[in-house]
Amino acid sequence: MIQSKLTKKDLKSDQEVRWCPGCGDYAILNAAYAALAELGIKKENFVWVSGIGCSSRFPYYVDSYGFHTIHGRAPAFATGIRTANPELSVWLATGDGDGLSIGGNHMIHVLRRNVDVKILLFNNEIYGLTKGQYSPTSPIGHRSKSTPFGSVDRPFNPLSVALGAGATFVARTPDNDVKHMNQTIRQAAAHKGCAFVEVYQNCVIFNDGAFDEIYDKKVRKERTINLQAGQPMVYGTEMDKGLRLREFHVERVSAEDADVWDPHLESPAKAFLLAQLDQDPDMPNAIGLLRQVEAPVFEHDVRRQVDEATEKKGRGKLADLIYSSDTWEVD
Amino acid sequence: MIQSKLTKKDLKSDQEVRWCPGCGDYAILNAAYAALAELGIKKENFVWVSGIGCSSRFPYYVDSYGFHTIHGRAPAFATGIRTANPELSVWLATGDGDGLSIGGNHMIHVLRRNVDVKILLFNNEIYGLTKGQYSPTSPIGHRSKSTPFGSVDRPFNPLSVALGAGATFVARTPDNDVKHMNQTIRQAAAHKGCAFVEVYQNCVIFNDGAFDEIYDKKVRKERTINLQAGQPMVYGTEMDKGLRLREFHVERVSAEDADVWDPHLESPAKAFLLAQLDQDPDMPNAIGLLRQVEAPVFEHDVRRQVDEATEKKGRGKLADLIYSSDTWEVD
Amino acid sequence: MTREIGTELPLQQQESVVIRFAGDSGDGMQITGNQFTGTSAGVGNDLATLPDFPAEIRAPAGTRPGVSGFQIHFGSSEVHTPGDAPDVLVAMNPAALAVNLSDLKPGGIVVVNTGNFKETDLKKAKLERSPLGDGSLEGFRVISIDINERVKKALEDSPLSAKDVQRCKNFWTLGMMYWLYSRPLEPTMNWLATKFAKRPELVEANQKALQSGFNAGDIHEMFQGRYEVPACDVMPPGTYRNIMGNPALGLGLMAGSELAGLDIFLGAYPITPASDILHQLSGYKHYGVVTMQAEDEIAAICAAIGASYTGYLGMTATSGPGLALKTEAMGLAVAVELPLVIIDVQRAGPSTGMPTKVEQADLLQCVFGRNSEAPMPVLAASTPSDCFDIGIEACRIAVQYMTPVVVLTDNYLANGSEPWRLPKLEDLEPFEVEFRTDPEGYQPYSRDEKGARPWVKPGTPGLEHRIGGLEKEHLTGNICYDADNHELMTNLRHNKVMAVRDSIPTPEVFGPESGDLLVVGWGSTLGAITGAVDRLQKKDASVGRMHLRHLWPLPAGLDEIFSRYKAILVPEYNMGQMARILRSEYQSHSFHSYPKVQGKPFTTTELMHKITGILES
Amino acid sequence: MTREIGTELPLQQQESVVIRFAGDSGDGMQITGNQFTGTSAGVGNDLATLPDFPAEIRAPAGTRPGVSGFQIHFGSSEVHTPGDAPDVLVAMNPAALAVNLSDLKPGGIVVVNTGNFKETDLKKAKLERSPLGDGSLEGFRVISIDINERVKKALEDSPLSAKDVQRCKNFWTLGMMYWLYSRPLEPTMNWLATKFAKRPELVEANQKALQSGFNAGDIHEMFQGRYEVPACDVMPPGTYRNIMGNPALGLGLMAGSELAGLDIFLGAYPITPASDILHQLSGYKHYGVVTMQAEDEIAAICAAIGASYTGYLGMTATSGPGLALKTEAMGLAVAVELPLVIIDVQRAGPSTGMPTKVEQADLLQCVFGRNSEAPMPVLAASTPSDCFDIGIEACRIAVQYMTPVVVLTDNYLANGSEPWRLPKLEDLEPFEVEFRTDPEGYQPYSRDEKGARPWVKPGTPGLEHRIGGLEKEHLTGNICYDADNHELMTNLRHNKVMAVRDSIPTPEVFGPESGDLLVVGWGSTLGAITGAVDRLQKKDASVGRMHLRHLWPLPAGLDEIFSRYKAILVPEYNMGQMARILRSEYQSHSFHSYPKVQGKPFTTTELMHKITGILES
Ligand SMILES: Cc1ncc(C[n+]2csc(CCOP(=O)(O)OP(=O)(O)O)c2C)c(N)n1
Ligand SMILES: Cc1ncc(C[n+]2csc(CCOP(=O)(O)OP(=O)(O)O)c2C)c(N)n1
Ligand code: SF4
Ligand code: SF4
Ligand SMILES: [Mg+2]
Ligand SMILES: [Mg+2]
Repeated sequence: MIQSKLTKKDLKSDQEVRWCPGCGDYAILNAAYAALAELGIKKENFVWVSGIGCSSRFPYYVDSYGFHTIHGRAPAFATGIRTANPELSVWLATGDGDGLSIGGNHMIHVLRRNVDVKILLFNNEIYGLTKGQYSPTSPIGHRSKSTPFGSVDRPFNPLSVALGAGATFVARTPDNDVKHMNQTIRQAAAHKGCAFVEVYQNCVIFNDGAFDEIYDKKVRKERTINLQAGQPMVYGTEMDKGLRLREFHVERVSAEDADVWDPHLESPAKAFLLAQLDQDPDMPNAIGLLRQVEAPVFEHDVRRQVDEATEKKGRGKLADLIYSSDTWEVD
Repeated sequence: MIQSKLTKKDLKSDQEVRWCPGCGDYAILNAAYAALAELGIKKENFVWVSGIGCSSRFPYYVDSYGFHTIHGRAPAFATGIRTANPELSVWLATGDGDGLSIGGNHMIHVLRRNVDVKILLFNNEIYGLTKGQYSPTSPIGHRSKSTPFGSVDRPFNPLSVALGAGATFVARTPDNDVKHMNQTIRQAAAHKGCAFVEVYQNCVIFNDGAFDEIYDKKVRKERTINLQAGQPMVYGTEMDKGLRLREFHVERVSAEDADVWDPHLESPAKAFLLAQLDQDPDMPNAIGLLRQVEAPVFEHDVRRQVDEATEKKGRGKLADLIYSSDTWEVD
Repeated sequence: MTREIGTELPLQQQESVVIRFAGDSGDGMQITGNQFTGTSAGVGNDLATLPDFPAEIRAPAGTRPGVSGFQIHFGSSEVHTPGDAPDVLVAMNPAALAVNLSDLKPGGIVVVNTGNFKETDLKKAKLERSPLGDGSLEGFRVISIDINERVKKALEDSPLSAKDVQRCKNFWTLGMMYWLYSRPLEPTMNWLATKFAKRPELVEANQKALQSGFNAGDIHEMFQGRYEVPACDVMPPGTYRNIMGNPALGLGLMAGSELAGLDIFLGAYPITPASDILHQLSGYKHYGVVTMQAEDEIAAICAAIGASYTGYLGMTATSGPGLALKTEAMGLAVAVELPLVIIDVQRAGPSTGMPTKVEQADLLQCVFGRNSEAPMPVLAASTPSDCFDIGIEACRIAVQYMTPVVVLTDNYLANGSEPWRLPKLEDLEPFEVEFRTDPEGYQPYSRDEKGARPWVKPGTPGLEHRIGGLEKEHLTGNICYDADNHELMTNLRHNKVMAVRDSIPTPEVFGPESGDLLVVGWGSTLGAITGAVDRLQKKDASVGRMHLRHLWPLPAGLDEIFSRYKAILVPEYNMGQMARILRSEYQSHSFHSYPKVQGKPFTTTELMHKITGILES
Repeated sequence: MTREIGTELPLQQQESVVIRFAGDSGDGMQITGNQFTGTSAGVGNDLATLPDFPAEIRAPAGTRPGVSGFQIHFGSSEVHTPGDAPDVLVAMNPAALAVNLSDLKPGGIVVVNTGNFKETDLKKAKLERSPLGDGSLEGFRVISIDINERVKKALEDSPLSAKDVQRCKNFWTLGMMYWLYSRPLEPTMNWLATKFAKRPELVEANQKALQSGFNAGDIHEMFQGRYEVPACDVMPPGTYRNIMGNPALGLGLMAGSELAGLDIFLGAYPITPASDILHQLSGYKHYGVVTMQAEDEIAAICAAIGASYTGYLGMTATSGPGLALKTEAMGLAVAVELPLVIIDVQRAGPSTGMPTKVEQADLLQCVFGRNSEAPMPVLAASTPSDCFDIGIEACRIAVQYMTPVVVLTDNYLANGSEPWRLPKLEDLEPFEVEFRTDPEGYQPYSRDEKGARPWVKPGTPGLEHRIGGLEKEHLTGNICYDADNHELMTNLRHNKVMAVRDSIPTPEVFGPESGDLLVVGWGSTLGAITGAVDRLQKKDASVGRMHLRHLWPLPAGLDEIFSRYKAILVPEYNMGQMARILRSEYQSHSFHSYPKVQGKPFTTTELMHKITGILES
């Protein structure tokens, strides 16, 4: 039901935005306003769901329906909402702590079920709201309030976790590239099924510059590669470098020799490999669309069963249930 | 501290085993007795931890220390136990419901942290103890008590989940091959770090024959391939078939052309691809050792920090803490 | 087909009888019990039943853990419980005898299948000697029959294999019991014909076995007489069916949702003894019911709250350990003020405890077990069929007050059964929900006269708003840290829940209007309390009884009622949780707590004993 | 360095003063407050402090949500609370003034930095007009100073940038307040020298600002006189330090583990206001402390139980919503009977609520909020420094009784500070744990005279055994579904927890031995109650007070004490949770509940008012 498009302003709620000045969340919010406005969805049909964290304040700032729930559980709420009413466009704002620490299980299950919910995971590699503890995406050795000697646990790669769980849409986007965010959000919206978007997000207060090595203006062209469907995998300040996959190895080659990227492959193994380039300082980090495939969507099939049963048997009557099995009369 | 080996009998506890007659769990228990006995570990140094489920009754039957905890949380208990005392050989028995449904988050986190715990996940694609509901590993369309019209959610591939979480040891073994189980359990024991072993386990009561298509005596040689480090990837009744990896595709070839399997690759992408062969009815299912790499072990580094701090500053004195900062006298 | 022969044997009338069928899990005792139940209901008895499942899925055949039991209490006057001690024990093997004998009434009848008392059978049951020969059965009337042999003979001509023939044992036994208690064979004959319609050889064999068992009694081989338990004449007229608590609750929720004009979304995670509610509702798809087996209890309740948010009637069903996991989300449901029905089928604890045993010890958890002040109504069903009414009541309160509501039942209610007089659907009062759609003057946290805030479906234009777990400003619902507002909101939430009191009746007192003792119960103790108090009242004891179905808030008028009795006795399956609540609410009365924490229900006898003790002191 | 000039101004003695420093989050008000505190402690005042952090991490500069405050109450007699209404408000900008002015005592002093009252500043604070000119400040003594300008002038010669110069404002203000209250500059001068040792230009600038502020007062520019609050002579002799509740608790746990002879394993998941305990203990690695930031609260407690199982002293620290998640595992800890310390730093709810505001509403959750009967001791600290003692007490009970123990504190204790008289370590009584190693006659569920079962470290040869959440047989610990055993075990667990009562003192009553009213408090209400009751006692009111630190089981002797008063008042930051417990335990007394649910503490005044009301009625 396409209708006259919204403007960004239509989507701004009357609540004062309360993130720290300079926080990457502002840029994400702005990109979202712009992208959502263009979708042709009525604003009353958006539902933004979140857990707890700085990132999870997001719903308050969008003038649609919103539910700021409890820490880590947003995917479960979103599943209930979307399954109960598949007319709604359900979006989820979460953090690396909310979505991958306490909420890791709901996250992998919403991905497994392929519930049509669009997930933006604001990865700032830190707990912002609780003032600076390390998170499951913080690199080994990260000194934080709770790890004064440096963290010792290996971090998750959020995209790997998502792919391992069977995600049908996986993308990554940096909070300092509004255009890229906008495009990624719109791709997520267009996907039929659960979309997982990791946003590299800068927390100016507790983890400032966490991604500077990758995405600072000075280095971004060399340190990121933007994967786009059907496009050669090229990068570099002059767009002269490329990647090629050979025998399960990613090779750096010249742009001409770069492979063309296909996010629609049946096997997620290639995306899995590319998601993990961030381990290698000599490689560009993959951003953009890593995976997008079609698969059964949970709530569609749930509703199909309801519809089929109703069609076959007719809408059930309470009396039939109650007066069903062996009854007898007393008079 | 190798010492005179135990016998299977030493490891049998005095508790009556209470699984259903014919349950695959018996075979796993027997394989475990045999494998554990050979490890040269004193029986008092084993700790078996479990959650809730048929499979989670396991600890009662091993005459060592054991902790039958609560549903889904065994990895967290095991992490505490092993981190507090890295001298102990900590084993975890869990089910597809316990370990991947309610316990999914703890599972991915224990794998991420690479805590040296050996995990046997009894995958029977069903909830046994609660009498037959579908599980997150049940195939789509599975009719169970809670899905009378067939399940609609896509199942997890347990090995993919583990690899996505960063597992350093991943293997699969069938409950109807004692020798293979025994070998796999011993490989897990030898690994330095967290070992994840999926055991195909038959629940005779609620999901009998779930794996017959793969591992029944009649078909197993054609439908499974046993991955072994440094060995060619061959299978078939005559061991005449093989697998070869080309450009992210797995190809069926003759035994001579088969690739040699290397579970020690830095990237988990290849293991990821092979773990998912079970999706393809024309391919053999991978059993055996899919991944084994070295990585920092959580509890070692935790203890290293404690030791280093103690070495550097000397064992802390309570008085120093209490009388530390600005004090003044009142007299 | 059922020849009325043997009528020359003395026929003794009995007011009520308790029979326990016990055998190996494989012996079909549940079917036997259910058939006896159906037939007895058909002849007009009042009755109550209780199965006793083994804790293991399939314990090895013949062992004690493998024993499966089914007890039925049927009578010509009102029957309140499945019965204390059985009058008759049917023991299909040594393990069944060993496990159940101690419960049998002194002088009771024990029917033993001697065909299963071979050396190996005794060994499986961990018996050194056969109880048939060692005096264990002294003081009972023992009927020893080699049922194995009888069935074999009876089905000599059957095409069935020897093993399959033996599987007809239970119908042979049932036939014999039918003879003994003068029940007709038709209902079971018909049931067999339908059940095995596709396998006529099974119909024939089982029908033959049934008839042969009946005849075996008939031709005086074993019994000195037979009994008759006439139809119960105090059962109110109506259409009845036999029902267990779990399915009755499921139907109550269905009825409640229909009365509210809503569809159900049930988010659940399997757990004994609540799983059957999920199983049941997942079969009701053509009623618009959506069920979801979530990844855990937390996701289950969160999904249900999400569904309520969209305008569904969200529900979740669990047992104690699962409820413990839901408490954080329950607090959120209180904060966002959405309807939600939370079912807790209690079981014995703490922790995993004894999942198949009865307890009522989640009461305080449900009333108070949340962080901060998070009040919500708590209801409890008192009989299997009352589960239906409580299900409706929970839906009503949830939608009328925009609040989560807890329903407590237990193991004993869940699996116990009794005749249920079916309601006339047109008598059920609807409480249809109206969703707010008018943007004019809309405030997310305005309240109606009940204290409920408006319910708005996302997708409604012009009413966009945000909710969440942070404290909200009165009316606007905006995040608000103001001190006075917080106190106001805390009071508004509290008052709203307390106002439920205005919509519930003061419970009836049965017995003297005032007197020495009032027995106050809640939940599944109703049957036992009724039985005990009724009997004592017949002996003119000054004791009344009252049963609570609304546990929080407690109904109005209790204080006044309590003041009419010298003392109040509160029997419950916990360490005195309701007694604690009553003491804290009604300080000026004298409450005696009567805790029982054995994983099994009160017997009428022990309750009578306790009451008499108090009355005498 | 600090010239004692200006002494010719009238010097007025005051018994106690409450100052609130308020400014933008970037203005350094916490440092200012802490310096004033340290200096006041050094001159021998008794004191109590409370910071008031903004709810947001970094709200935009100059806005109301960005205001950060710090209140100090210091005196020459005993100080019980951070004070009700401030005598002096220091407001660094319009937002700080707007947010805090209503709290100021009538006739109080307000110091305003007029340098920040430009049009844009007012706008950020959402003020239409300047409160300096619109009569808002009527009734107060207003000291208007352009501190921005003053600092600029004072540091004309500084090499610092203009922006950095402005960052010295708080020290200039502090200097002025030092002058006004006759405090020495040395402590802060020294602190600055150490703090910025590596940046001498900062040392110099800030010291200069401090001195200049002091001089500004000195040269009578603004004040008619200055004040002196002499040293407090009722403080018991000893070594003191100023401490907040969270660190005191951390130290208490350290001391407790040392007294038990064990190492600590803390499993925690960050949550306001409990996270600091994790931060603190994670710095104590050379004390053998292992800390683990788990993936969630459930994993945190489970890992801690696992560690306890190996012989560590397992602990976990959280706040209400996190505690809600731990309840299932707490039940397991009860069932397996292992020591565990569970800390709940309470905050306002329900649900996420108001994370930075105080409440005591998790009491019932902690005492009763678990499935089935799962009793465990619950303690509460009553002052910041009492957190230390409660930490030790929790360790003692946990290991002596082999039980999980809950420690309740709250936001107000956690961040409030007071002088702590340091214990002599040799006075602390050890309670060293002995692990069982002897296989001879070992039974996992045998019990000692306290009811505790033996603690065995895995790895001990010959004592291999299994534990778990299913009901266990008495002594052997084997799984057991027996009815009588379940009742026995339920009672044993209950009695063990109740037996803790034998090891705790009856709380002291302060005031008349009997009388009209006893005020019973628990937790952080101590200061306010003490202040109010003391004052009324001085007026000869018949009111006593008693404070509970052991909430479950309650100490012995309460019934007798309660019977000596006509009425009992229970003030608490919830809807009457302790009052409910007391009513349910001690039925024959008259308890008045005095709830306050505003996310902020009682004032002495409102408590006095309430008490007087009851005394008069
Ligand atoms: C049950 C529960 N546990 C803990 C918390 C405290 N808490 C709030 S947000 C948060 C983590 C925030 O980190 P992240 O999800 O990365 O979000 P960010 O603030 O960095 O955007 C925590 C631990 C809580 N609110 N509820
Ligand atoms: C908190 C909680 N929720 C639910 C249960 C009920 N429960 C026990 S085991 C189980 C699942 C068992 O399935 P799985 O882990 O696959 O083990 P299996 O029995 O198949 O070996 C469930 C749902 C429980 N004991 N505790
Ligand atoms: S703390 Fe970090 S993530 Fe949170 S609002 Fe501030 S800058 Fe953003
Ligand atoms: S139910 Fe299934 S998994 Fe459980 S013991 Fe029986 S056969 Fe094994
Ligand atoms: Mg974060
Ligand atoms: Mg299973």
